[in-house]
Amino acid sequence: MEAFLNQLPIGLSIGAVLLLIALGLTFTFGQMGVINMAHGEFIMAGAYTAYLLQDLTGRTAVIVALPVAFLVAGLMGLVLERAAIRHFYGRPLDTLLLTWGVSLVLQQLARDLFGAPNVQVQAPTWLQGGLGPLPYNRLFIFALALATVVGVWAYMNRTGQGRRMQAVMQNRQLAAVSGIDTGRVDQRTFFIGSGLAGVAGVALTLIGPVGPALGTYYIVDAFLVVVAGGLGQLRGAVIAAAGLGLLNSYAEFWSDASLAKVIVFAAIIAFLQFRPQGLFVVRSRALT
Amino acid sequence: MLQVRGLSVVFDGFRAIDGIDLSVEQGELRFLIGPNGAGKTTLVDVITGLTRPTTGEVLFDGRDLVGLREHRIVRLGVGRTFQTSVVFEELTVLENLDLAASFRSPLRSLVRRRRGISAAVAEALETTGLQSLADRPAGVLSHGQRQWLEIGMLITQNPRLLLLDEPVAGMSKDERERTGELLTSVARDHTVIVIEHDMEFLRRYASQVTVLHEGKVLIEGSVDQVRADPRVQEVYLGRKRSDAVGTGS
Amino acid sequence: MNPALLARLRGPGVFAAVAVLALVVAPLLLEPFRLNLLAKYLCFAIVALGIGLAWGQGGMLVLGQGVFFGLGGYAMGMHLKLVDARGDLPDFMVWSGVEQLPALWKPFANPVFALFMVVAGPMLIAAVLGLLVFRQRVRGAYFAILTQALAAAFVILLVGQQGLTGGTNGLTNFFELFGRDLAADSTQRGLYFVVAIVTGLLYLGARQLVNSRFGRLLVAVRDGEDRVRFLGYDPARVKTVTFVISAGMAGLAGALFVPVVGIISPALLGVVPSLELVVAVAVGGRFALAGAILGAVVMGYAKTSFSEQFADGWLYLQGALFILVMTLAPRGILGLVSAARDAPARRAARRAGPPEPGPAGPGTIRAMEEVT
Amino acid sequence: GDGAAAAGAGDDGIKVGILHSLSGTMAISEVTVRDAELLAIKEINAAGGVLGKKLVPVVEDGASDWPTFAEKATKLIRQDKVAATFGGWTSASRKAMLPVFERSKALLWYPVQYEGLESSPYIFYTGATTNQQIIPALDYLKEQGRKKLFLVGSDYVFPRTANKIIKAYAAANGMEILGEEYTPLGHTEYGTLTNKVVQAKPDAVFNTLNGDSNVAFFKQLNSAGVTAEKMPVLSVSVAEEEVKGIGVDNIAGHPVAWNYYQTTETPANEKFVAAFKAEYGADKVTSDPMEAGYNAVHLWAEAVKKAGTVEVEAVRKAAGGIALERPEGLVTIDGENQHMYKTARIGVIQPDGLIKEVWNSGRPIKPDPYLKGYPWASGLASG
Amino acid sequence: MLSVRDLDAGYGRARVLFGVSLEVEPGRLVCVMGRNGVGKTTLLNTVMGVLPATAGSVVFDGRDVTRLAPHERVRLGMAYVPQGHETFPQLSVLGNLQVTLEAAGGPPEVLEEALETFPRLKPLLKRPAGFLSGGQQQQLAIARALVTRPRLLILDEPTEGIQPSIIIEIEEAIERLHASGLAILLVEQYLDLALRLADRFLILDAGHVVHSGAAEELRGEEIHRLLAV
Ligand SMILES: Nc1ncnc2c1ncn2[C@@H]1O[C@H](COP(=O)(O)OP(=O)(O)OP(=O)(O)O)[C@@H](O)[C@H]1O
Ligand SMILES: Nc1ncnc2c1ncn2[C@@H]1O[C@H](COP(=O)(O)OP(=O)(O)OP(=O)(O)O)[C@@H](O)[C@H]1O
Ligand SMILES: NC(N)=O
Ligand SMILES: [Mg+2]
Ligand SMILES: [Mg+2]
Repeated sequence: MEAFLNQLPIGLSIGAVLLLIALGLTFTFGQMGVINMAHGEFIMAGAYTAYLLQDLTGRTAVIVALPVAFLVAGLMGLVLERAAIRHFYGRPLDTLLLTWGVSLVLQQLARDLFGAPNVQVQAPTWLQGGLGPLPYNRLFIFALALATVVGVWAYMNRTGQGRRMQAVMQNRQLAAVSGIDTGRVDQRTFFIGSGLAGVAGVALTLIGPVGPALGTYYIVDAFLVVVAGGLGQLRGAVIAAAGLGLLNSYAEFWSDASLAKVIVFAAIIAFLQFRPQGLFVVRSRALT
Repeated sequence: MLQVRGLSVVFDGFRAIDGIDLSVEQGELRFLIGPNGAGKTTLVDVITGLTRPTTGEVLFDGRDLVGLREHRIVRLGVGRTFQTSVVFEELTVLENLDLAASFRSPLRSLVRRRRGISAAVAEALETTGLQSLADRPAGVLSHGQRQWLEIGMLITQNPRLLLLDEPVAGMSKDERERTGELLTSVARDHTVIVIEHDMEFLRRYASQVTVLHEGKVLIEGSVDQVRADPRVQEVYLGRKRSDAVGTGS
Repeated sequence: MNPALLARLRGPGVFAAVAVLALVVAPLLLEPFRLNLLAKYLCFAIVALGIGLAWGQGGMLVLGQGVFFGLGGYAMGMHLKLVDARGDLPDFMVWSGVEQLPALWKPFANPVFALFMVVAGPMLIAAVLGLLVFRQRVRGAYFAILTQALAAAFVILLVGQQGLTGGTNGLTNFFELFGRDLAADSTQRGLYFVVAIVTGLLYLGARQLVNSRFGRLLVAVRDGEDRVRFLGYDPARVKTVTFVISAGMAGLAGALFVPVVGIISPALLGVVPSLELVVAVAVGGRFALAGAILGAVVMGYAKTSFSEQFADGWLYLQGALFILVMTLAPRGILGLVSAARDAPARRAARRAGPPEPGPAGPGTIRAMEEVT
Repeated sequence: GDGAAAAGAGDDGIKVGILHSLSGTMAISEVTVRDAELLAIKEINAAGGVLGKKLVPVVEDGASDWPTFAEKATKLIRQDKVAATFGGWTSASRKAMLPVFERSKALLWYPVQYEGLESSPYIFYTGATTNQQIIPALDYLKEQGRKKLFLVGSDYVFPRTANKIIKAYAAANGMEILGEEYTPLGHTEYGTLTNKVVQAKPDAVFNTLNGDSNVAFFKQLNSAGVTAEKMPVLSVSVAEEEVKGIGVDNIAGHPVAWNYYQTTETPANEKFVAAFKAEYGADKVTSDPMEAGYNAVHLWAEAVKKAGTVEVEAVRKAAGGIALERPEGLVTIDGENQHMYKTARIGVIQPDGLIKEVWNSGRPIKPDPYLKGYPWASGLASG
Repeated sequence: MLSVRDLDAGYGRARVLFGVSLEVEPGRLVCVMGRNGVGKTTLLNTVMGVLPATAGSVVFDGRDVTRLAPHERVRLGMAYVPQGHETFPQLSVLGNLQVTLEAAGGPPEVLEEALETFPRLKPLLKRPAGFLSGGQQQQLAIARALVTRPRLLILDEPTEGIQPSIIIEIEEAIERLHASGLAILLVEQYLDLALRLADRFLILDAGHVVHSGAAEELRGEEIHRLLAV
């Protein structure tokens, strides 16, 4: 029974991790329709940022790195957007291939810069230990995910920038003739989406490996969260992340890690039978 | 032929259609008018399976269409056009028409290559005046040309009931006339429902008119009856200069 | 000759030239090892052809073709293993602690059944999956991500069933193919011809499909699925049929791959190899079936030679290659070819008309340039 | 095929293949093995090469993809006509290459501990087989009184086979297996597994996870409060290199089982560590698979010298019985199964990231890939 | 105010406009007419910068804007209501107006003014624009253009799909705006409406200006001849 109950917070904390890695995608994928396979490598960049900062800051690197990684990954995203992605608006599926190429290059770059083996980011001492079955570092990730969601929500719905972002994504040409600088908005969207990946990367150093392959471990899950939640739907992403986290934790508890993954996938297919556009649907009367 | 009974559509608490009863006879050319947002398009959406009604039924030759999937309804002989015309931009005008024309052939017979142009398609090209554009992708068409293509596609399908949502919007005067003639001739052996805001067009081609307002049938009758109705003037036509609008010089 | 006739003959002409190249020149010039690699690329080309159909024509971005490739490959692999085992247990089962041949394996001893399953298995799975998701109107990115997850899940499932599937190792160490020594150069040469001919035939079949009304319908579904319903067609059926065909091709390719390469393992079926194939299609030019084949061969060759030349940094080259192709030639290599072909006409037009729109230009431009 | 090996000795040197994953998930481990092998080649060349010729390495990338290993092996054999190939890490890559080497009658030297139950005439196994690593590790745990085990492994052939052996051993030695869990390679979410382990309250965990998963596993285990004193986790695929990535904080005090550590005190090791650091940097560490790769090149060179040719069958014949003092101690090639006699060593991870030996088998153990010498294992190999 | 000289434009290889020139003087209303597909929308798109001009120039307020991006033209005081009642479908009606207002940087009162012009939008403010009826969307589209407080208003068939009484209101609104000194470039198919409103005409056929002149010149048979097939 205790083991069973323990799975609840474990599931939620898996959900928090999923949410954190998927949040940036609600911008780049949800808003812009860019299937950014390099998202995982932006996460990796965030993690390496924390690693590098260690030399300066010691064990508080994880905290200091949050804003820095946001900037670093955000800038990488910005460069990617300017150099390549902007030629691809309106062709979401093509961006997938392009960014996958970028992801390969970034992985190899990391391998050359930091070496193939994993590196270590030391967690702050005050994050050691835990509350019952929940380690403090899990709680930290939980809080970080929560704070990020609130921030993202406010940005999207309470600021003019957020509104402009939505306008551009819904009707690019109309936005332009309505006076919106679409290029600027694209850059900003991509910057934020990628920056959020960097933040996730910092958080992941607390619980996982920091190496060139880091991004590849999370990318599929991150997309699944966004898809199950409904593209660009923050609420959806939150609920989907929590749901998938819990499902994962209980499925693994009763079977094993491999089967749990298969179960999660089957559940998503089954779920899309009821909600083909994810949890929250963006509806309109237009035909597609 | 078409009977709509007790139809209501509620969107998030908003009643777009509020208990409509409507009956259209075989061979009728029925005009549907009403203020913006009266529920005209929604009504057509329900008939063609795009929107599910909250309550009510739609009988086509005695068969309830509610709950049928869109393509099934089309196969029963109900065709429509859209307020914002949608054509397949990457296919040529000819291919658009050809595809529309061959919807009754079984999927496997479609595997053969198209050779030549069927009579129906040739006729549609002729009627729509798009011959010179036949081999251009439909994406290059202007607004009005698209509308024509849509009408052409609908006609090649030879449905028993045609629903046209604002077919002449954005057309020039003589094009409106051509459309009017076309509809009149089609209506000789088909049943046609047309949504229109152009009163001049209405006056020339309509006999029976149904006026919707706030999701309800406001009045049904001849063009003159309807135009004379004070409620229609109030909510739809507007008092001043109501006649001037849409009248050619 | 008049230009119209010339244009009409160009397609068959190119096809014949490629056929001569593949069936006469390549076998004469290439050493067995290289010919074998070419056969491998052609196996991938068959998968790519299916992707070209589903994605290029039908707009279904299939990121999980590895699954169908794998189903075909495993069906073939199981058969070969059983033949080699000559009534005993296949080697990997012995070291996996399996004591009795699993029921699932038994029918694969029969070559006819195995060959049947090579295509029927993938097609069946694709049909079920396709009907489920397409009827529910799951599409676009949703479908893409879903197929990707399918690939991920499939690999995990395969790996987890070591006794049944050989786990991560997959199935390898085959000795004979229909009574012939698999490792012999003559067998491999024969296999190459089989693969090349199958590729050619499938290409012709797919081309026929694309040029038929069904092909036009498929494009219509890609561009306006909802509108197609109002023409009286069921898009779910159209998509499912296409998806099933592409799955069948992948399955067949997998089955050919096994004797050619001598191994089938989960590493070939996962997210990354599936993606690689899609990339290959994009690089070749996804709007034309020939582009899919070209892309698979070019990418296969590029991967081999890059990694042979620069064992350390070849990923840079590979990544750079398709970043470049995607940004500079978004319509792929074939797009470049047709652009070059039309260049004179275009220069004339440019003197009078506007510059080419960027890659994000109106979709209609794409249709006009389509190469089939 | 047949003439290939002889052709390896060209005028301008003898080509040898180096085939490891330089990209993909396994690059983490394999790159360093490649480095060690190249170091050995350099040393041999510096000493005049073999048969008066320099060794010329041809490096290929297996890309963490088994069919690619097979393809590159074919390329090395048929096109480069190498005299021998050193390569592979995962058992899956070895299984993929095996038919290639057997059919071409070419030589593969495989440097990593593995699950046994194999003995190909064209492969030399310089890493441990199960009776040189897994079984000594179990002996050690038994000695320590740790009788209730929880088995955690990556989902592939080595961990699964290792665990089968462990279960057979446990049944014969009065030990109890409280749980057996597998996670996919590259898995990084160990919350649930940790919960299962903690709830089962074993005396020790036997860890056959491979690669990056170890990092996540130890980090999450540590933050759940599991300590080496209460519940040691004995790993068989965590070496010095991995410790760095896991973070010493998370793993210090836990035991590992290998045949070699950077700290192993032999004259040959002093030389090896110094040479390696000189070549690749003072911050680099050495580990068991690296040392086994390094040994492989030297052992092969020794066999070639003895045979007087690089011809495969002659080298195979000559190799049997060759004994060299290596960094790990005396290594002898068993001519029968082409495995090595190796000394088993249990070490404990130190706060400085190195591993201190706490137990060894005292003498090199005869390799027994099919565990024929262990009655309790009789059911394992035959199926 | 707006001065278009020898404008060429088209799509890819297809050229649509051939040397179109037109002039909109301050406070004037110019109406572009022509059958379907002659290039009216193409002309407006090029004036607005949605489509690049391949030759010729667009000068607004004495400034050459030919190479400026659409949003920059909006900032200079040009506003555009494209054909086909376009909206930001997932933003609410209010959101549609706000986003334009913010982009243009106008004072919030303008929003009120725009809503006064189309009071029927008021009860719909919270509804996603994608759910509006065609006519409601068109009203929203015009309102959206108005919140940028333009000095030149470009309208492409603004009465398309609008009920008669609102057409009258729109007509009145255009009249009022015109009277208040706003310059307007209008594409309109309703001849009589155009005739009542316009100061000058421009008739396009196959991408060429076939006639232009003052409204008075275009009465009677002449125009039918020009507009007929
Ligand atoms: N999905 C929906 N959610 C909410 N409201 C909707 C939805 N669809 C339509 N409506 C509303 O229902 C009403 C009727 O719309 P409909 O499109 O049927 O009007 P219409 O009569 O066709 O008008 P028009 O002539 O302007 O095209 C409108 O007020 C519209 O805003
Ligand atoms: N995206 C495009 N690509 C290629 N050609 C196009 C494109 N859009 C329009 N055209 C062509 O340009 C010509 C002019 O189109 P435009 O839309 O400007 O016409 P219009 O005068 O506005 O017609 P309407 O009254 O129907 O709106 C048409 O013949 C059309 O075929
Ligand atoms: N042989 C191994 N560790 O896979
Ligand atoms: Mg309507
Ligand atoms: Mg127009």
